[in-house]
Amino acid sequence: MENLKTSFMTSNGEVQAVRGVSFEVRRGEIVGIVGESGSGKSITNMTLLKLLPDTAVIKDGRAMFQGQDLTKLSMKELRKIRGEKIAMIFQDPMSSLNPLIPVGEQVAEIIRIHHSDRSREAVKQEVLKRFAEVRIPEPEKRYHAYPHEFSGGMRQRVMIAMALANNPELLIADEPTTALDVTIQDQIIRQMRELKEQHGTSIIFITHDLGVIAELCEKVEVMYGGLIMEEAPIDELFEHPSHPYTLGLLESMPSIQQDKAERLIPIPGSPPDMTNPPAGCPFAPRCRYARKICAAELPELQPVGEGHSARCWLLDPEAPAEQNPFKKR
Amino acid sequence: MARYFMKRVAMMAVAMFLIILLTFAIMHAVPGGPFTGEKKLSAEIEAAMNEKYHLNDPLPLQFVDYLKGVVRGDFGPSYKYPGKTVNEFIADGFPVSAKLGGITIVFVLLAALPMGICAAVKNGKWQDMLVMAFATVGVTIPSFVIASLLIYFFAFKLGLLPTYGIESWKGYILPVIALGGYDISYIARLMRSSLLEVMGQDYIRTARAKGLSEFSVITNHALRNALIPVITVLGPMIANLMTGSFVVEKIFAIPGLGVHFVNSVSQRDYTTIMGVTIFYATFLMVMTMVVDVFYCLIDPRIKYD
Amino acid sequence: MDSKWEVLEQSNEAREKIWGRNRSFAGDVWFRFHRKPTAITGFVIIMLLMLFAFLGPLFTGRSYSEQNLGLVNVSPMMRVFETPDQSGYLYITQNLKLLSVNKDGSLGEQLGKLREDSARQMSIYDCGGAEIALYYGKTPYLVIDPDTLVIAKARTLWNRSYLFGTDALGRDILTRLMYGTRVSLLVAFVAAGVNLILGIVYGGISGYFGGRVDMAMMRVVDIISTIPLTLYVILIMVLMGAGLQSIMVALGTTYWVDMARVVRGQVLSLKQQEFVLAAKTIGSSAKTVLLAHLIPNAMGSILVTVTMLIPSAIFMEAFLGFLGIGLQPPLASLGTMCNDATENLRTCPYQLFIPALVIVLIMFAFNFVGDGLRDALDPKLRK
Amino acid sequence: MADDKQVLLEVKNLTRYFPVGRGERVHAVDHVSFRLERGKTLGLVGESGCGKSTTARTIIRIYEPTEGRIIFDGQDISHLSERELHPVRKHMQMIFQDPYASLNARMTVRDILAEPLFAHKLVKSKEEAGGFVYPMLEKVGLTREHANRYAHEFSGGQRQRVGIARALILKPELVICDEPISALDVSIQAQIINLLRDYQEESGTAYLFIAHDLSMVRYVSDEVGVMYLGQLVELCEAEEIYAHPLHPYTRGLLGAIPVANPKLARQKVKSSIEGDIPSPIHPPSACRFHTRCPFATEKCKEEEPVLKDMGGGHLCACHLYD
Amino acid sequence: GCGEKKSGDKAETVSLGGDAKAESTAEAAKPSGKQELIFVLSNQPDSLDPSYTNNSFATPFIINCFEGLVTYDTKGELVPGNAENWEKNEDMTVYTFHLRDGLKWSDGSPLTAEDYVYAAKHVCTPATTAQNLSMMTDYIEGAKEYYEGKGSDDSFGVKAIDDKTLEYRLKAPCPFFVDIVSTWVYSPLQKATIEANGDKWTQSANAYVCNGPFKISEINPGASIVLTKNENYWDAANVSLEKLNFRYILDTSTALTAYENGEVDGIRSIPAGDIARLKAENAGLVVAPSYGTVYYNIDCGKEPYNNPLVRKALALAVDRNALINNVVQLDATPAYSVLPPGYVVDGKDITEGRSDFDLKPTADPEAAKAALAEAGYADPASFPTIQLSYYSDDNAKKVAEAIAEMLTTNLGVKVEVSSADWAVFYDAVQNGNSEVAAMGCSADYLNPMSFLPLLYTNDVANISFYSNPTYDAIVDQIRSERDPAKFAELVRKADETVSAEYPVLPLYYKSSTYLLHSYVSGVYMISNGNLYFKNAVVSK
Ligand SMILES: Nc1ncnc2c1ncn2[C@@H]1O[C@H](COP(=O)(O)OP(=O)(O)OP(=O)(O)O)[C@@H](O)[C@H]1O
Ligand SMILES: Nc1ncnc2c1ncn2[C@@H]1O[C@H](COP(=O)(O)OP(=O)(O)OP(=O)(O)O)[C@@H](O)[C@H]1O
Ligand SMILES: [Mg+2]
Ligand SMILES: [Mg+2]
Repeated sequence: MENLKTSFMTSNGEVQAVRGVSFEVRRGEIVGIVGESGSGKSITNMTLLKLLPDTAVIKDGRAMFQGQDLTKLSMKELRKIRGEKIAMIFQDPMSSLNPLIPVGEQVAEIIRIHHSDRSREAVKQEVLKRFAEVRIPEPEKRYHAYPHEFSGGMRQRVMIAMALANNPELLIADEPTTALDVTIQDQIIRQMRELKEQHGTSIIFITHDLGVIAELCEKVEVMYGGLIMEEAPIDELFEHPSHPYTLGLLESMPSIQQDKAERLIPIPGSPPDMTNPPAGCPFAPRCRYARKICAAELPELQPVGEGHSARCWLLDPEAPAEQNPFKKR
Repeated sequence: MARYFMKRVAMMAVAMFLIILLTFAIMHAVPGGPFTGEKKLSAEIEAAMNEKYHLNDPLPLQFVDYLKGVVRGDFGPSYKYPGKTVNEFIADGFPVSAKLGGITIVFVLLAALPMGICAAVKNGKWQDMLVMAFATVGVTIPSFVIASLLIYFFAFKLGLLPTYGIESWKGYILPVIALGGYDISYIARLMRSSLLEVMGQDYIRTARAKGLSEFSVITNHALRNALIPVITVLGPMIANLMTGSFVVEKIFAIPGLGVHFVNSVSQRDYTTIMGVTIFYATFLMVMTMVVDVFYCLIDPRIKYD
Repeated sequence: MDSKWEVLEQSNEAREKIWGRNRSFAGDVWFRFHRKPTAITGFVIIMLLMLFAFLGPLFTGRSYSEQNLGLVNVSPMMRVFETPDQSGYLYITQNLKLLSVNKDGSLGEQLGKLREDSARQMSIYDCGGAEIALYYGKTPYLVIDPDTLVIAKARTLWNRSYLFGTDALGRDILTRLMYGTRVSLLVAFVAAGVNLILGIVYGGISGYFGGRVDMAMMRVVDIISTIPLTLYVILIMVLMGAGLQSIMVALGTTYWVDMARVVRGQVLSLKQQEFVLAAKTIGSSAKTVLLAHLIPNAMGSILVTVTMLIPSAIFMEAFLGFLGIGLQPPLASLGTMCNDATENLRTCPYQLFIPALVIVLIMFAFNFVGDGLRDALDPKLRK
Repeated sequence: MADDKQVLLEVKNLTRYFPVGRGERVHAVDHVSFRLERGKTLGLVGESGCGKSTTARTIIRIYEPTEGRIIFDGQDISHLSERELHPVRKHMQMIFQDPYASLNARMTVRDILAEPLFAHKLVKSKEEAGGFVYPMLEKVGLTREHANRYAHEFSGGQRQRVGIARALILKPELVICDEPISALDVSIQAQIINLLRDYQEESGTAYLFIAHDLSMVRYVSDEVGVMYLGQLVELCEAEEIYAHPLHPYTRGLLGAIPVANPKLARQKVKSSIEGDIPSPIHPPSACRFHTRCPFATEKCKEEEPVLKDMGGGHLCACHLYD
Repeated sequence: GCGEKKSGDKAETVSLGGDAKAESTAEAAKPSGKQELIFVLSNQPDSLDPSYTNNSFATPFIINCFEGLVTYDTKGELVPGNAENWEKNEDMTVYTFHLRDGLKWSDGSPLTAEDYVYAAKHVCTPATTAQNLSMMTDYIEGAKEYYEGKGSDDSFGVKAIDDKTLEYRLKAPCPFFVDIVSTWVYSPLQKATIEANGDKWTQSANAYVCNGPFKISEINPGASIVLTKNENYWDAANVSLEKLNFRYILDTSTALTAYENGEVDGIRSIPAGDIARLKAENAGLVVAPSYGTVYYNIDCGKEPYNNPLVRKALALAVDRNALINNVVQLDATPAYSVLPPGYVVDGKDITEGRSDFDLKPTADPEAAKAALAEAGYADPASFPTIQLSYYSDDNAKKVAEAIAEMLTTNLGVKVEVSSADWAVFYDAVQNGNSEVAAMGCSADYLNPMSFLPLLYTNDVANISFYSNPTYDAIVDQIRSERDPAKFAELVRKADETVSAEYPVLPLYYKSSTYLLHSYVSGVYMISNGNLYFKNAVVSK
């Protein structure tokens, strides 16, 4: 994915939701995307499959998938990829399933679209197999049930079964656990891991919970204000966060061993308004270490280490060392 | 569910009682009686009439007597048309109105749904504008104006279609258009907005992510969901169309229940007013209930209990 | 050291700054409303119609009741024939009389009839001493010279005395149209106003208290919507006397049920929202909760319903006119004007077309405004 | 335990059922009892639908309790009428979960904050209200300018702060926080938590803190109660519950918490819970957790465990420790 | 003028006669084509039972399906119907009718004098609720007592002397009783069908046993009633129309379109605006004066309308010509009295040469104002607002509006117009709750006595609440006057007496209209507007 830019044309002006995002996902890799709400995580990924609302415009960029630029494909070609090679799981399992169609049918449909040659029975068996795989109890019975008869966790499992139906090569999971309980969330995370291990599927996992990222992902992209702020392998990110935002995120979370007497260190302020993105670094207004240049100019993504890069002026070779958390080491 | 509907029927009975009571009260509060004719009747005849139809009884007694009849399914004799019973009037007029109304409903659905779908799919394009302009005109012109204009152009200027009556299939064309004009527009608009709403839902995005073509997305996923609000308005609409429209029936000389009812009001034909009102109210309630059943069939989430 | 590396001084204000312009809710709605061309068009049309209706009569110089029985059913576009002396024109009226028309298109007198020549299918009139004949052996009718049978030269002229023609009693349609629009708008607004108050209060109470209260109140609504309106209207007419006030009362007292249903539905769903619960836990009274929280938040649906209700009130008034239990003459509404014209549709179609067109215009305008409002009020479009 | 004077809120056998037709009821809260001391925080955790919000809302009397008593500041408020309740409301406030739904979008922040003042007749005019509103705004980190803004213009974190300001402006003795941070970004959550803690230190307010983020609950609470399907299954000191969880459900819950540290995460031995929460309309008999409990025995299906002191004020309802 | 197109020197001319229609020759018409007609009626009758109804919409059915003792011919003159001839006693209190030979009911059973007796008794039975009861009880000896249950068959004044002889004994001398007998309450009824079917005998084609030129063959409720030729009619040989479909079309505009499209053969109600055109186009329009008056009823019992001068002022302020020519657009005669012309005695209309009561076809504002001033209202603005009421009807509305405007401009008074549906309106008028109200009156039978009771003190029909003892005395005299010439004289006197006091505001004498395509001949209308189809011939 290279320099992807997507905007919304609204009556209040242009909302620059994604302002140039580039990253790559390797085969069998789980990439996590974390970031503030509204930072453009979902839009970035929806741009890949052009599942954007009508008001959205892809302004620039390429999305290469197995040598094809997804942004240039015709709808017809794109449809072949959707659901077959790239599948998506959405945040809200409550509203992402059609309430009027039995879940089994909804899963069967995705198989039928891409394998019109299979018989009804074969498709059904396939669906039941998938249901068993995602541990839906009594799949036979559940096949004809409607979404409303399912709990949230079960629905999300149906969504996963649906996404997996055609063994996609890339799975985009957009906050699949946010709406769920911790115990269910834990079940889903384990499912994802199994998935990667068994099928070698690549996964883009979007969340704003660093805990989930820590448990699941191999590589993390940190987004803020429509931009990637930091990209790093998982351990690297937690050990050597190289962006004040990442740093802030890590600091503001109490760990299970947190000393109660200690105050949490919050990131002050509120996220930027994407209709009027700041000229400089979008994080600058909230940054503890901000310099004058931060407010004036947007920094470039700079390599910090092996597969690790960040977008911050403080990493600039010229940057002074005092009050600079990244120069001390 | 059966229990639920039982309860509803019970509630209907209560509502019906109040409707009867209220209509009865209003009817008797309005001056003029069933025997106000072209000429003033002599006192003795008026007395004989009152005697014959028990109109001298105290009103509460009349009401109770009437209710007894209603419970037996007998709406009593017409006061205005001696020898005719209200049941006969309904039996004469309702089939006519119902047939016209039924055809109109089919026509409305056949015309409005595709229009609404087309407008929603082509949201913002000229097709949408066209449908919406048409639909706005449709809800705009009173039906007596539409009916007059239709006759003026199709029967008078062009001479293509019969002016009155529904003796042949051709006779149905103009009344159906005049009758359905408003509803077509209304349903088309409703369908459009409801489909647009559904198309913005998350599960439509899911369907697209599956790789479904836009056509299948609409037919398999959006339509059924979008139909739900349409179905809710269908109940009262069917009841209204099937029980006849005064305007259309008058202008096209169709012997339906609508004309009959309005005439009975101006003639103060007490029993007919009551009978037709009860019939209409019952029909309306039953239709609403039927629609609820359909609702339930279409939407598995809805369980009445 | 480079100044760009100076520490950026930041205030809390800057961090918490809200970017959007400070717009009140109404301001926000107006902002989105006025960027929609159709909505603005609708709004402008309504304004123009109001001007037309309320100020127009000052300029026509005629009253809506002034009759000129000599000039009944004169159309706005007249097919006229030149007089023999070419000093003016002659117009054949709908009841087959000859009317003199001045050069500039203003109307003159009816000609005196000399005799009827039914054998030759003509009526002979006296035109400034000369004889002129109205020949009706052929449609369209002609003006001919009774001796030579020469057809007078015909042309079409705009009626200068009555821009929109006259009605069956020789009244100026334009002026009546203004008054009709006024009445129709008045009916619409009053009905809408009563609706707003009654519907909101009723629906609000029903939804807010819920349970049995709601159940009972909604049954009442069901009942009101099934009692025969005509009967009820007649009763009102009898009690209050026929006229505008009765129509308004009749519409106002029965037409609020839709609004009540809408408001109730909204209140039912809103009252589960946390801000309403919050108001309750704060200790706000039921009145405050209803008036400050529930109703303002239901305003979107309410306004949209109102714009839909206005056309239906105009419709209803027209229907009452059709039943003959509408307004008191000589006052006219657009509905009664249409209805009066249907009988003469064949001879004077303009009498129907003109008011019908105004109705269409009003409805279009309100629909546009309604659609615009709906979009402007849509919570999904707001962040 | 603390002497009675220190007890601000006592809940005894609180029960709330919701009728759902056909004579069936949702057992949302079933015989829950606990105490909360002045100036302390009681955390309440549990899965979605276990009755946390219902407990909170019943205590603050948005819902009528079906059974049981709520004693606030020595006064039994469980069946007071709305009018009698009015003075109590001043001392008991609530912060809601959804920052978007809990503020009226049609009101300015000033009006939102002034509403409680007017409701309790603390002020008479808008100007007077300003004297309370501006300091409060500043306390929650907002500025005077924000007072003129409409709620819909704020970001989530800002809104939640407005919600908190509204709850605190009456200087209540008890604030019920129903998942005040669940809907917020991680970067914002700390702001809110700090705010609440600072205020508690300053004014000695007690909190009933509801959340499903266990690490956050541990951080803010003095005591923690764990709920499952409408019942309290474990209740004790915050540190203790994390150090020595007794109830199998608590253990599972703790095990399911994602650890925001990849190294630890990989080491973590997971003892997670399988399956879904059963329906609260027909909750399982006896011990409600037996359907998902890895240690369930026949007894668990037959006999309902009661909340017992397992030593050191650690209450737990489980047959494992009989 | 500039830019005007000159179409050469040669002027266009019309060629006459080219498309002028051939004169329709009614007399010579030979039946050809299907002898079937569709004739449009604008309203449904409440009942087809001649013993019950007084509804004018029942007329086409009853007069074409029933024939009484006497009937009317094409010239509108009274001629023998079922009765071959009749005689009256010197006293004019006993009328004896002799029925024709071989009279039969439409079901083939013989019709005898007994059927007339049965009918009369049926009318005089309270359960029948005969709306025209007084047409019988006012004249027939013992009828009222019979109705009240006090009389017996013997005392009842209608008797069958034998199968073919019928005798009516009257309460008082009545010179115009034969006119009375022409009304349909005097129709015969078949006992068998009424006893078998009760009230419902008029509801089905089979049960509707009648004796006129047509019988009912089909009833389509609300839509139409189809009449077919009655083969058992005594004069069936001269009836050529086989089928007569009376179709209801309530909307006059629709009906006219149907007529012009050739979908129907005739219609009864015609939109006012089209009359001039239809007449010019020779479309088959028939306009004939009918024995009736259109007027505004004035409540003479009320201040200030109890003052004849006030009423005179109103009458003077109305421009009847404008009303007739431009508003109703009908060929009609301005009216100055309730009593219309149309009753001929000795070859002379009795109203001929009567006074115009100072009224003119056009308005006379000066005289009107003067009359008002004389009544005490020198300043018309001080006159109380006139309440002008009318019933919901397009035509009535136009007339009311025009009159209101005339009164306002010509008299300078304030007028408030109000409408109500018929029942409310009529109720108000009957109960004296109106001031000036739209009204019309048609003759029940072709005799001035049809109108005179309208102003007779305390008569049911007197809704003007007018009272004039002199007039009452004259009317009493008229009721028993046996000499036609004297009768005419008295009627004139009564008219002069009463009209000089302007008890009503007369507008114009009624005209009846109908449209019938020229291929139909032989249909005739008599002066009360009744249409007879028995001689109709279709020659297409
Ligand atoms: N339909 C839309 N119209 C206008 N702006 C939109 C629309 N959808 C999203 N945006 C804007 O685009 C930006 C990015 O949105 P996106 O949904 O990608 O955020 P996100 O990172 O997924 O947030 P979350 O964590 O809340 O899901 C936001 O500022 C949002 O306001
Ligand atoms: N008004 C109501 N009517 C019927 N059932 C209700 C109502 N409110 C809550 N419930 C039910 O009561 C049970 C407890 O709900 P509650 O909201 O207290 O759970 P919770 O623990 O707060 O969950 P969450 O974490 O999702 O907020 C749920 O099963 C819920 O469906
Ligand atoms: Mg997202
Ligand atoms: Mg909750």
